[in-house]
Amino acid sequence: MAQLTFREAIARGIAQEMRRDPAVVMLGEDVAAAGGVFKGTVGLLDEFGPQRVRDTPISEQAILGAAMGAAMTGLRPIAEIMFSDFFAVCWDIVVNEIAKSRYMTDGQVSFPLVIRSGNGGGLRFGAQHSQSVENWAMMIPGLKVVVPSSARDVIGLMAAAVRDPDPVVFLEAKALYPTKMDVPDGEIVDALGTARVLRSGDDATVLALGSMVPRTLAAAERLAGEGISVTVIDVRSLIPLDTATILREVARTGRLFTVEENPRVLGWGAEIAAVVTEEIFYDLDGPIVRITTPHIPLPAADALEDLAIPSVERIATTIAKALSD
Amino acid sequence: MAQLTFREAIARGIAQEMRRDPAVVMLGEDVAAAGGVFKGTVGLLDEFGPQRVRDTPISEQAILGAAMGAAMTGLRPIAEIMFSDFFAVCWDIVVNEIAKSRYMTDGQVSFPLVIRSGNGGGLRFGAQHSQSVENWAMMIPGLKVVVPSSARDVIGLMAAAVRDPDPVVFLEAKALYPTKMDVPDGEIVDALGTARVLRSGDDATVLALGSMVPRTLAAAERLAGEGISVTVIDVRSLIPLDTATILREVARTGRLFTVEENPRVLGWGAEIAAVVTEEIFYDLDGPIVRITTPHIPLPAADALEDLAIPSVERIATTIAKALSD
Amino acid sequence: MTSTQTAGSTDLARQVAMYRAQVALRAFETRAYDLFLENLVKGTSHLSLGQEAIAAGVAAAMAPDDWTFATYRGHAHTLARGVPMTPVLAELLGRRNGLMRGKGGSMHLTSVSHGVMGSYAVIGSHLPIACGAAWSAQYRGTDQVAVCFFGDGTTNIGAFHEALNFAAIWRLPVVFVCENNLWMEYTRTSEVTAVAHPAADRASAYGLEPILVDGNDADAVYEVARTAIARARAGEGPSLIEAETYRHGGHSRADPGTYRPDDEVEAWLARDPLPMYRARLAASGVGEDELAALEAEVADEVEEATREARAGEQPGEDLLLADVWADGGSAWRN
Amino acid sequence: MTSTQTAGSTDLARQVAMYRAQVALRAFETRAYDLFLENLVKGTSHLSLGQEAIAAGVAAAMAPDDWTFATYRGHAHTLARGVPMTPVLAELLGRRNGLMRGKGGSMHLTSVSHGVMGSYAVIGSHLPIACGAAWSAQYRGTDQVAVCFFGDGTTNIGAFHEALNFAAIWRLPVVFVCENNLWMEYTRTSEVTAVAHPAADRASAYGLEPILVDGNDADAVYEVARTAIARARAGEGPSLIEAETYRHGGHSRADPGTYRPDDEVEAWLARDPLPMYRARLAASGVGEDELAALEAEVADEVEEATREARAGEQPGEDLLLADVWADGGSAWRN
Ligand SMILES: Cc1ncc(C[n+]2csc(CCOP(=O)(O)OP(=O)(O)O)c2C)c(N)n1
Ligand SMILES: Cc1ncc(C[n+]2csc(CCOP(=O)(O)OP(=O)(O)O)c2C)c(N)n1
Ligand SMILES: [Mg+2]
Ligand SMILES: [Mg+2]
Repeated sequence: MAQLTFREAIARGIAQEMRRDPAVVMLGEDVAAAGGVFKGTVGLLDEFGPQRVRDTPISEQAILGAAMGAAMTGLRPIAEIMFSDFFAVCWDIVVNEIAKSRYMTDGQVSFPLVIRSGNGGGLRFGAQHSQSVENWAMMIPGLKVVVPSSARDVIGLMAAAVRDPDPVVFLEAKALYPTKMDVPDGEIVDALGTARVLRSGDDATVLALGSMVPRTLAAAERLAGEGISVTVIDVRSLIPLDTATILREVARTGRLFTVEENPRVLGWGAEIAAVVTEEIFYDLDGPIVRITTPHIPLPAADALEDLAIPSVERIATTIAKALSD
Repeated sequence: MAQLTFREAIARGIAQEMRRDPAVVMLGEDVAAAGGVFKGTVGLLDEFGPQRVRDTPISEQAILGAAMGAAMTGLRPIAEIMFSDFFAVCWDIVVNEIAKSRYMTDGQVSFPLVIRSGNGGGLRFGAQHSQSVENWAMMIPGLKVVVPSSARDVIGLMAAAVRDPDPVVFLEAKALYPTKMDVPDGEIVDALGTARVLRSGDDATVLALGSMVPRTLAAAERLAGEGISVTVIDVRSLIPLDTATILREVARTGRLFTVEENPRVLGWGAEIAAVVTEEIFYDLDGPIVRITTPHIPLPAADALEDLAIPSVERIATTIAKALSD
Repeated sequence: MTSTQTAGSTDLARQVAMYRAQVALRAFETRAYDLFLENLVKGTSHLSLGQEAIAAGVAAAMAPDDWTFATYRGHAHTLARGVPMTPVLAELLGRRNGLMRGKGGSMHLTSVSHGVMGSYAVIGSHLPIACGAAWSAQYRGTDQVAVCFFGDGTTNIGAFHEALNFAAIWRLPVVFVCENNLWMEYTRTSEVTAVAHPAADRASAYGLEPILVDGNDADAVYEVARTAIARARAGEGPSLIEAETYRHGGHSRADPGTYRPDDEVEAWLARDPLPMYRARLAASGVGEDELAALEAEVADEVEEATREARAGEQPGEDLLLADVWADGGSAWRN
Repeated sequence: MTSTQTAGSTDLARQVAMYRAQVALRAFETRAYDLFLENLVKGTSHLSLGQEAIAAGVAAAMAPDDWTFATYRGHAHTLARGVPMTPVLAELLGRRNGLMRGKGGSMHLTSVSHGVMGSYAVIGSHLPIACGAAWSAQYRGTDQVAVCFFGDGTTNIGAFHEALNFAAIWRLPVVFVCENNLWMEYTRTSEVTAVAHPAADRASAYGLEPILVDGNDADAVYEVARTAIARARAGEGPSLIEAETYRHGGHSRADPGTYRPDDEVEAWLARDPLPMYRARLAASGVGEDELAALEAEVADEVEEATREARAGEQPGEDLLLADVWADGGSAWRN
């Protein structure tokens, strides 16, 4: 058992896989000598050397193109896109090339690769360095999308992502980088496509992802004090999506809330709301409520950013009000 | 009154606005001398000259960057991205720059520009030239998104888009280019953010967009023969979204279907399903059903593409079955 | 640059093979066009008529396990690596016996077993991808080389720039082949390009030598490709070749190409790579009977491929939801 | 390149103004750093300490209605155009009296009324945008010029390439200024760039002349900027300037910059643009009292800006949902 920060867990998760498989290589801007701008890859260059851990130019299309070409010829690359906002400069490689090529070649090629990226707000970085893009990735056929919420999950889900034969977008909530937890020693390997029930209650099911998980747990705690008991599920994996767990809990509790950092329109919760409404409509006891960042670019000032992203307070009061209506 | 194809209507709509306002300029690949690869801009170079109608290199970031810079300094550019799949190579300019800059400059700059693009399948072009990206654009705060379904709407909505002070993504269903209709002479100006009820019925409300509109109307006709009467709404504008019209009709009919060409997960229908479920849950009489392309890249072969995109047959039988369950 | 063959018999055998390849590409593309006119090719298609010498010359310089990265105009590069005609033609027709059983179409021909690592239809995107394959060869210590074909218009998109710099700094075993056919779709590339030679005049921006070659001369193409591939294999890094050529027809199936001045078209038709190369072989002593036999053989091959492709079944439901994921399926949820 | 001033009194006045600008930029950035240490600057910030001569020299060559396009490292370019310190500092502190009332932050400084058309934080993206402004000036027949600043590392991204070619073929009135400070964030640019001079060695790929200038010499910068801007205004098209310089501190607020060799840092500190320029003015006969007075004035300005920025209120709910759209709101539905 060791106390690990979320950012330390990234390096541990990657190291675990690089030790196991020489086909695992890593590339990105400032990932090698500097250990990553978020210090997520500290120590990897020293342990694995400059052939396996490589700094790149500021050329995101080249980074992901290289990862793709390497993946289709026998390697298992882990590429970093420093801030997830920058997916926009290499989106073609992600959505038109990596995501589609297996299908359009009738399965002749596979893309066992992981694209890591710092995602979301909370650091007062302004609109071009703070966006939550989990919904961008979720809607693209051919991409798996994983969003860990704790240091332990970072390791286990990273291992699962690296071992997966398909491309995985691995989004690290920047706001969580400094968070700490006790993590068991030894190998940790998790499974993609599995949500986790973090707390069980009867009045409603609340789904959260990434940075919203700790806030939702705190809100649930507060609600418990008011006599409201909710199930909290950490969705963890948007694609594949663990609808079995989600539908079971929603059906049991009769109410669904989502807590999302992405801007409101077509946030990940919209898909889940639509699935629920199609498949277990008659189990619902009331409206599905999405608690999200408003549909705006994220402002920079701390005072404004704090108003934008769902807070413990907003989560708790929204749920309490909806359940009392 | 003149019979116009959808593709002819594009040039007419643009010409109408260019005649009115010298600030309206146009750029894109092969849009000038060749009149567009889909023949949507035929005649514009001749009428407006090479200063206003400009061919560009294959440099989508430059095309949209130029449109943005021009829009913030007094012009009203219409830029073409030949196939909407290619938004992926210039997505940064669209989502990080054009969409966000007004907000992050506290309203100091405006972006009165239109980005036209050929969207969707039906032409057997394969996965990289056939995708429906209306949901990509819909989820970005700061973009307006318009999808006309007829020659007349092309003109009116193009005029509205050009006159709008905000950036508008204007998606032209490629499958509709050859379709014809009678269009009144003279200026046509429509309004963004207005859905259109094309047919009124009592058993369900069916929402459709772009290329799915004629198919949905045909399906409604067939259903009428089976004694099922549905309201058909052409959504026309995803942002702003005419939720007033949609919620009114869904509340009245008690059931909602969406017919979407975009791949299933986080298609535009998911957002509407979520809004409906949150706001008029108690008016719903049964599950919301989304009829979509499966969550796959689009295959090239005609036989496969026809299986993928919702057909009149699939629309009609899905609705009939859901209403009889 | 000129052909510098020493007229050894292996060289001549290779030249005959290159001629055969060009004849095959010509015949295939011509047939594809005919089938399009019959409305059997459903989607779009982009022919290499007039550009055959490049595909044939480069392929002849490649080892069997080297990799080809092609574009939407990729029939020729696919066939030149030895992929049989039937599955390629059947793919154009959207049939189940197609190379990707109809799922990819004309623009995405791929045959991994022949080293054809895909045809890419978004301009420029495959240049970085080719870098990745080259990186993989470098890292694993195989001596494979990635060869990446693209057009003149492609030199103005961002991915070109990123890939060239990336390949140069990592000294990757990748050979970039720009087929300069003067035109993009309907726009002349020189009208939208700041330099006269869109690839060669930019080589120095990546620390590379400019390499210009007559793309209508398969021998010349073979020579520069051989040198570039040898350099790549020896760890000396990437090359950027600009091969000057011309497409005989329009950009894609529906385009008659009328925007091009007649005299330009005529001048280039007069430099048609096939008759020029045939004449060279004849002058080198290859008999008319041998050439005619080879041409007849190709004609038969095309007929057979046509028969087989036409007879192919339509793909069905079973393929639609297959192979999004490596498990063979497309489920995005449980 | 060297300073070629004829010592006329207008020239000297301009030089004094350029010195004042550099002093102001230095003082502002130093204060921004102090306030960061006090934890008052909440987000990130990227200082131009050491690079002041470029912002000052170029701004001096611009007309009031010319346009500046800057990066996340844009405090200097914003202030150099005459934007007062208080709103800039208040923006860094996320206050309501900030330049964008807190909505943009340090990386997005914009003041349209001063011709500062925005600061952009995705590498390379603003180069095409600057082309658009230049196109607008060209089309409307104003004689405005767009000036676009960026770093050495930015030359390897696709948007750089697209913008340079685009500007060249349309002969746009845009001046690209690459501030080569040798480093990206923590990686040395030469390690990931195929040429020695990331901008100048690529000018020829766009049909442009290479222009290299000592970025620590405001006069030299002024001269090349003046020439480039005059060319742009005269319809002679774009220029690409590479100004060699060094950042004195780390890349951004949290970075001590320890990855840089001591001797490199020392060598560049010895070439600090401010004392060099001060000495030059003194040698040209500007009195110590005048220089000291100007420095004191700037110091006061910074104090006042600090007071005002610190006193700024927090922005609130009323701003959060404002100004997504031109109607002032953010409603995406009715
Ligand atoms: C990013 C992108 N933009 C535009 C297109 C449309 N397009 C397809 S081929 C082509 C012309 C390409 O010209 P060139 O590179 O010279 O190749 P050629 O077709 O002449 O072989 C264009 C513009 C595309 N496929 N991808
Ligand atoms: C597309 C993109 N990739 C990466 C980054 C992260 N990033 C911000 S600044 C920077 C270094 C830029 O170096 P340079 O262009 O030399 O400018 P400098 O910071 O030295 O002024 C990087 C990689 C970014 N902002 N955008
Ligand atoms: Mg070409
Ligand atoms: Mg730098």
